[in-house]
Amino acid sequence: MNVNFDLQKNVLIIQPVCDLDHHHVEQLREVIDYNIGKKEVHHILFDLSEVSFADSSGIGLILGRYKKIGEKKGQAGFINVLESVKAVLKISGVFLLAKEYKNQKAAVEALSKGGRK
Amino acid sequence: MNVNFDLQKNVLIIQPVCDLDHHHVEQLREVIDYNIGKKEVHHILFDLSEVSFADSSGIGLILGRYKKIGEKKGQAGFINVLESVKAVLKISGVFLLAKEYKNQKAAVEALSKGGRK
Amino acid sequence: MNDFMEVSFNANSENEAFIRAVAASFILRLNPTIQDVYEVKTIVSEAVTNAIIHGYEDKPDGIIKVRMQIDERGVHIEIWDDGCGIEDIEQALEPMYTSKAEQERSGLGFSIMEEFSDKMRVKSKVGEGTRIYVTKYLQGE
Amino acid sequence: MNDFMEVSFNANSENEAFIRAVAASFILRLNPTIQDVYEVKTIVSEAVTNAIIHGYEDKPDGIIKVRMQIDERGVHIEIWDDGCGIEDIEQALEPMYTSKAEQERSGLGFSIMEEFSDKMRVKSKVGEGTRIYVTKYLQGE
Ligand SMILES: Nc1ncnc2c1ncn2[C@@H]1O[C@H](COP(=O)(O)OP(=O)(O)O)[C@@H](O)[C@H]1O
Ligand SMILES: Nc1ncnc2c1ncn2[C@@H]1O[C@H](COP(=O)(O)OP(=O)(O)O)[C@@H](O)[C@H]1O
Repeated sequence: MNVNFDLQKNVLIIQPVCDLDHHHVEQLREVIDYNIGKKEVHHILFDLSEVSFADSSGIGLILGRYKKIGEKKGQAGFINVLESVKAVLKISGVFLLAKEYKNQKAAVEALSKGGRK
Repeated sequence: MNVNFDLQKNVLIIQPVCDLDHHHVEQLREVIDYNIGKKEVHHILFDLSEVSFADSSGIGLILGRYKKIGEKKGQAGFINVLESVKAVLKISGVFLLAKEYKNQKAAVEALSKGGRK
Repeated sequence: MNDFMEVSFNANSENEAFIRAVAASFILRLNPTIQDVYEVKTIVSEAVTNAIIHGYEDKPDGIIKVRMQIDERGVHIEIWDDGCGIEDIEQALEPMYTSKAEQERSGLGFSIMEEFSDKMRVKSKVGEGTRIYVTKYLQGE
Repeated sequence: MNDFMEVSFNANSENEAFIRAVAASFILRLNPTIQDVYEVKTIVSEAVTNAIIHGYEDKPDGIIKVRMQIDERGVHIEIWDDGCGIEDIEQALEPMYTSKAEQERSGLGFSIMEEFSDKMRVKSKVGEGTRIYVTKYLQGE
């Protein structure tokens, strides 16, 4: 599998282990949504430590999952975004919707208490 | 530079830090021969720890240096040959001319005392 | 230095990773920075993905060509397909415009390509295909 | 699976590393073993080096083409140049035969290609060029 999941409090940590391009995004979408659908999941956190490449298809995936968690009034966040990947994500403005956190602990702390306004 | 040199006793240790293909071999030959030419050099030891690829051009380089050190009645040896590189060297029969040693110490020990028969 | 390479392959999504590796290996001789390599990879990745999804609508027997030409200043890249073509290029270039929102396309492919390149030109004809021309100057060492 | 790719580039020794990277990236989708990848890289490296040194005699404006076709069992590789051609193919295939001993060629290029491939065929015509056809079955995972 190309993606690891972990649940911390009510935050689903999604760690893709592949390039976030069109080819891989097609494979990831379904399994991520299946996990987001579980009732104990209120928020999502993208751990991009194992993502060394992302393009606009990856942005599409992230925005789509942001929408999905929004249906549950949840929030999204990022940790461990490599510099080059960050450059692409910045163009998309996705950091206006989902914040990048210093580390997993801080992210889970902040997200688990929040809700979408 | 693509190659490191070290002199241990009378053994010149040659450590290429690049693929041993036609492109790099052309650049390496001259500088290696310059060093083999020094009068304190009696034998040569190829340390292939940093060579992840070699093809028949690399074999040509090795055989050529074997000939050069032969002009001085010296011997040649190998250390740290990766498995895949070994497969190519085996086809060439170069291990019949120059032995592979366990480590640098053993190689320098054996070569420095020897001479070509 | 004045090297070129041209590669053709089918419109299969496995080739997205392939073309990124090809582009990265080809420009290595210019001693690019890591960010330069990332941007060139992204440019070809976006254009090839578009050819696969939009140009050939996921029919993998379509042929995509990528040509790269290097000079002292940087790299010229052409990506072309013989697919369906673009009706309204101006609209296609708008940030966030996508004709395939149902596939979760972000509509940011062209925006990212423009952001990462120094010049970009799109030529397309409906029913004949699309060609993208990109120039990218590299910072080098 | 039935993917192909075809790449052309000039007869520049920088392209020896390039074609190895291209070949390795292309066959990745077959989940090859490390040794499989090494052998395919070696095959294309030998053939492209020969085209550069012998076919085009170090004139970098010569064009070399490499075509790879993948199926379930492995990969078919063609390498061709429009260079000087080979007069006596049988002699060329002999282990240790080289026409450029003064350049420290080992004369083992073809031997290594044969060793690492399952089938190899050489077609050549003096003044027209050379084509090498190689089939290599991969062991896969
Ligand atoms: N090669 C192509 N062939 C046909 N149409 C294309 C091609 N490339 C882009 N387009 C059109 O341009 C639009 C915008 O492209 P882009 O900015 O990359 O966004 P996206 O791929 O996310 O839709 C696409 O939705 C498509 O309609
Ligand atoms: N593409 C080619 N064009 C012309 N001659 C070639 C070509 N490839 C091989 N040859 C001839 O075949 C000989 C043997 O090739 P090879 O076994 O690779 O050894 P080497 O490259 O070390 O000489 C070469 O010396 C050359 O004369």
